[in-house]
Amino acid sequence: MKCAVIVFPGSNCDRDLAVALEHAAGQKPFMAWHQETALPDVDLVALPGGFSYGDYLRAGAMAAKSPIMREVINHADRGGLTLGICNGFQQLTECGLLPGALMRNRDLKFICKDVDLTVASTASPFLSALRKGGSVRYPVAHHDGNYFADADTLDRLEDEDRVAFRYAENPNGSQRDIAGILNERGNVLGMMPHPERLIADDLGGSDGAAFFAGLMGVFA
Amino acid sequence: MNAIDAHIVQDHGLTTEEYDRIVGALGRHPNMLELGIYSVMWSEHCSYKSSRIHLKTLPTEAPWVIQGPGENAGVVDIGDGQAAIFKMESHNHPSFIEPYQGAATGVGGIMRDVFTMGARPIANMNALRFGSPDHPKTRHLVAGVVAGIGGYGNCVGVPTVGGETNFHPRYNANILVNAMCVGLADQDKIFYSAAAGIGNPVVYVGSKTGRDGIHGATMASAEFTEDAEEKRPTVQVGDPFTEKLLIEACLELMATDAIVAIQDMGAAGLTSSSVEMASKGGVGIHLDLSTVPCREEAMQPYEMMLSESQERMLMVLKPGKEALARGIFEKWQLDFAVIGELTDTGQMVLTFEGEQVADMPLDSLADDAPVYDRPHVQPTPRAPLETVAPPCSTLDALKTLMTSPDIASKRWIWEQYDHMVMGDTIGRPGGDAGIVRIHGTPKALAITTDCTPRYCEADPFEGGKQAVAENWRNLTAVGATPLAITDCLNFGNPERPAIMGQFVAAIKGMGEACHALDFPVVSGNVSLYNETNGQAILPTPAVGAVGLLKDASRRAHLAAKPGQDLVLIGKPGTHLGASLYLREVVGREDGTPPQVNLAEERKVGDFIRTQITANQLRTVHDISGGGLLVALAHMALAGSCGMDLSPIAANDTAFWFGEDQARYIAGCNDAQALITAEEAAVIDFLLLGRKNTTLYLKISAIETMSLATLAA
Amino acid sequence: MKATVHVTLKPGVLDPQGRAIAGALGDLGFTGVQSARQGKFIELDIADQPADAAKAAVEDMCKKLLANPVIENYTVEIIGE
Amino acid sequence: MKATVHVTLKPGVLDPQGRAIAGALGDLGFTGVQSARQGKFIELDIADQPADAAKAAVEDMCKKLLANPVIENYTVEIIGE
Ligand SMILES: Nc1ncnc2c1ncn2[C@@H]1O[C@H](COP(=O)(O)OP(=O)(O)O)[C@@H](O)[C@H]1O
Ligand SMILES: [Mg+2]
Repeated sequence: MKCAVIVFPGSNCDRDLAVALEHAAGQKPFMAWHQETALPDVDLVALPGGFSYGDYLRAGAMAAKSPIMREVINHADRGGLTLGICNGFQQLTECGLLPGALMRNRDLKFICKDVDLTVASTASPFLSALRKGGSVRYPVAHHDGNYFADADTLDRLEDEDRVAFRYAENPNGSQRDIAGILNERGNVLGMMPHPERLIADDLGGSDGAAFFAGLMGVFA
Repeated sequence: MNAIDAHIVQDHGLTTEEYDRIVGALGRHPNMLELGIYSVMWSEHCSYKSSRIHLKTLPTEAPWVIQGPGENAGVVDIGDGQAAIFKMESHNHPSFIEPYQGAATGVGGIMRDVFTMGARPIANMNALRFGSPDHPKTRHLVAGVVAGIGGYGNCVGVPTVGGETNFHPRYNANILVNAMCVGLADQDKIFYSAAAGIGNPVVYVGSKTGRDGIHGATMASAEFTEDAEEKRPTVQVGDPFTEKLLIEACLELMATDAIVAIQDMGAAGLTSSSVEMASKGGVGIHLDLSTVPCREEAMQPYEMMLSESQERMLMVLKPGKEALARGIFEKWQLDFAVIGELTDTGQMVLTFEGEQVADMPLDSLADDAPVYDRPHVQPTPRAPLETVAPPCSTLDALKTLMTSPDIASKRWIWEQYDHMVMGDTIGRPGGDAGIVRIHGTPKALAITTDCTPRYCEADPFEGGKQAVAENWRNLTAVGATPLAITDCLNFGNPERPAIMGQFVAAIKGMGEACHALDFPVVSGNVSLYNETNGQAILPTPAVGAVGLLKDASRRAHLAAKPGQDLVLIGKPGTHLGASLYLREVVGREDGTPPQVNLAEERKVGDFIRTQITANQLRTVHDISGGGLLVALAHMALAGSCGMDLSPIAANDTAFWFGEDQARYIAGCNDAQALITAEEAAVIDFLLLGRKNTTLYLKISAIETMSLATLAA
Repeated sequence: MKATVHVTLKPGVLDPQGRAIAGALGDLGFTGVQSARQGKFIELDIADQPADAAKAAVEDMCKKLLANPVIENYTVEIIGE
Repeated sequence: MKATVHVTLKPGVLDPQGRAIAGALGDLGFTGVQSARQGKFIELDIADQPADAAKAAVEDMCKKLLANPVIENYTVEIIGE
């Protein structure tokens, strides 16, 4: 599987994500600088965590307007797999590929810890290797992870089986415990938790490795 | 320029004698700009005038030390051509005045000290001291400092993997915020600050200069009075996003062959960086201040030279490399300006709008700055403690200790720090030391910070020893080989002989421990005048340390596991003087602190480390504040694993709560092998419990407490 | 010339910061505060131009960057020389 | 009744957000933006009371919580019923 990781000024999980993808795919992802205007032909485009543009104004807002984002949107519109983790999720909502917004955490504090998630959908290549209703553990590390959308949007997400993950214990005030969502076609996934951080027992767990391996399996 | 009178001299924190010395060095009266430059260079913060002669006595060498004190940070060899580069620095006064920005810029500053030497920062630590939890200011200060440390480090993307947090009324008006950063570099790509090459360009990069923190360095060297609020406008605002760009840009340039010397602009910004680079290199320097990138209008030379705007660096480039360097900094959207060149005059010459505005001999600013041997009196030793009444209930006393501010879990703090970014954290906060892998290798660094101010107050010499020994012990407890330390020596007003006496004694104790444990000092910082209205902080020589795990798969963690036997390694507890038990349960701060027997420390520690690296032990915890029972409770809670300690049938307060040094607890599947090894090595030990599984901590037939109660 | 932009949360959007402010004010003893909402106030220095052109330009900035239409409203004011 | 509070950075205090906003607007092709400053805009619902009492109370809130006097200024407006 060929992957690209987009790097914005202020991204800081780009290397972590590249390591996890290489681990699973057996080849290094292409690292695309935000000012580039074309992407190589890849199966997966991934937007990493971090603080693009310092999270100034709104987390993800300025990155969503970067030149490369046109290409990311084209890739997603063509049905290409697109993954946004943490700051990447914020960018996906800011550029309109996913609905809703990520607001300041309920307690206003940055939160970094492992959280248990329920797999709420498997209706996506990202999730098909997981068990619906099963539990996975990935860490969160964010200040603005409080998912908000209006009630209609939330209902539609649920009706269309587009809630990917829910928090077992809501850490940040997200509506309906939402930790990750899909677009209509299921080829775009945005999630606040970081599967790339738990890819070895040495790091405290390997559910993240299973996530990426499952994704690769779909392409095998 | 204003005429300089006694009042202006005093406002610049200079004594009359110091002023006369300036006149002597210049052969004339200084102008305001020159006076400002002397005042920051000769401030306590930059010149170490009260501490320098004592710091010189610290051991700074070992075969693995590549660079000791004297550069931006210390450098140690970690094998395979790699180096760990680290330093700790204080940001006490700014954090008291504006806790968020003060702490944030402290983190930013220490990271710059590390990456200016060519290292990518891979871990941050923070050592914090606050006033009493019920003091009206404490809550606000804690919240702001913690948010600031997280706000900066999280954004830059460097994991904060540990630290320490104490509370004591003596910090009510003077909190301590000591930040440490550890970086990783290749040994053939380490950058130093000594300027060289007459005619080489002097280059300014990073953020623009504003009127931030003018006279911050002088402020940090002045005792607080109640009108501290009025000094507020000097606080600087940090921009972690720019710092992140600056790291990437500097490392990108460092990968080329363009830099002769580089130095961050820390306290006293452009002044101290340019003076230090030139004086270390034995050259002169000329700066044209008209070329300094400014954020505000009509900035004057005095303001530019004294500004403490953050996220700026100064470097000397090889001739002809300007275009290459400019390209890199512009790609990262950072300012880049050639602002001067090196000369052969030995003078610092400043021009502005075509006119010369300052001309000073560099030696007089740096090497020949004042040095004082301030009067100091030896601290009066405390009387040893008479017998201490036992508690009504040992486990209730334990519970009191577990919920006391210094011991209570600091999870609520470190969960606000990204401690996993970079994907190499294999020892998260909460353990004896933070552990980060050396990316892509089997190696890892263990990092800790420790100091026990209540011991230092009771006996600064023993306290200094203990601070170093506890760092060594914490690194050992995870299986790392201790390499070297950095420090932040936080004390009160050195012009008081009693305070100076504490300082001198603490350094003597530290030096003794460094020497005995082969644990040299490679960097550090001194923060004096931490006192308000004559009330000084507890003497706090904060120490941070780095150790190496050659094979990170062989390491230990403190969480007890069901089925393990528990063994005390070291002698049973006897000493309650200056203990947390005495303070928190009995309500007294009294007695002498426990003595560190350095030979014993080394023997026991080397034994533990050998066992871990031989893969014989994976569960280890050192015993520190609160003594044996608190250490056991930590192991039980971390592993959600109860313990039955009733067979040892102890009912001696000092056994459970004594803070005797050089002790560890090991958990192992079968104690026999460990005991045999201990006997062979002539190490004291005591089997504490066998095959533990319950969710209770039981210490006698009648005393039992559930882990849930203990954790609540 | 100058422009100011107020960005406020749409009614119905949960405002964690506003909620925290109201709570903290209550804790400080300010009893009369029923609720608080936090928005942004942005001041821009822009090139001199006719006021209506300026207003149109700044509104465009709001649409494209300064406000997130999913959760936020904005108002623009132009302050002439 | 309502009160509004504008909290702005004091002149001379570095405003990283404002700088980033100005930069991003430039990247989006809004060429005329010379600089941007970002502040807070807080709306409060408070108990009905005489306007001057309300103003004094809200100013007190600014001093104690809403603004950071070290680096920020504030202005208060009372909007009667
Ligand atoms: N307590 C100390 N122990 C060892 N070295 C020290 C100590 N204090 C200062 N130093 C060394 O003195 C030099 C100057 O330190 P400092 O002025 O804090 O650096 P900076 O210029 O980054 O502020 C550094 O090399 C530092 O490591
Ligand atoms: Mg330095």
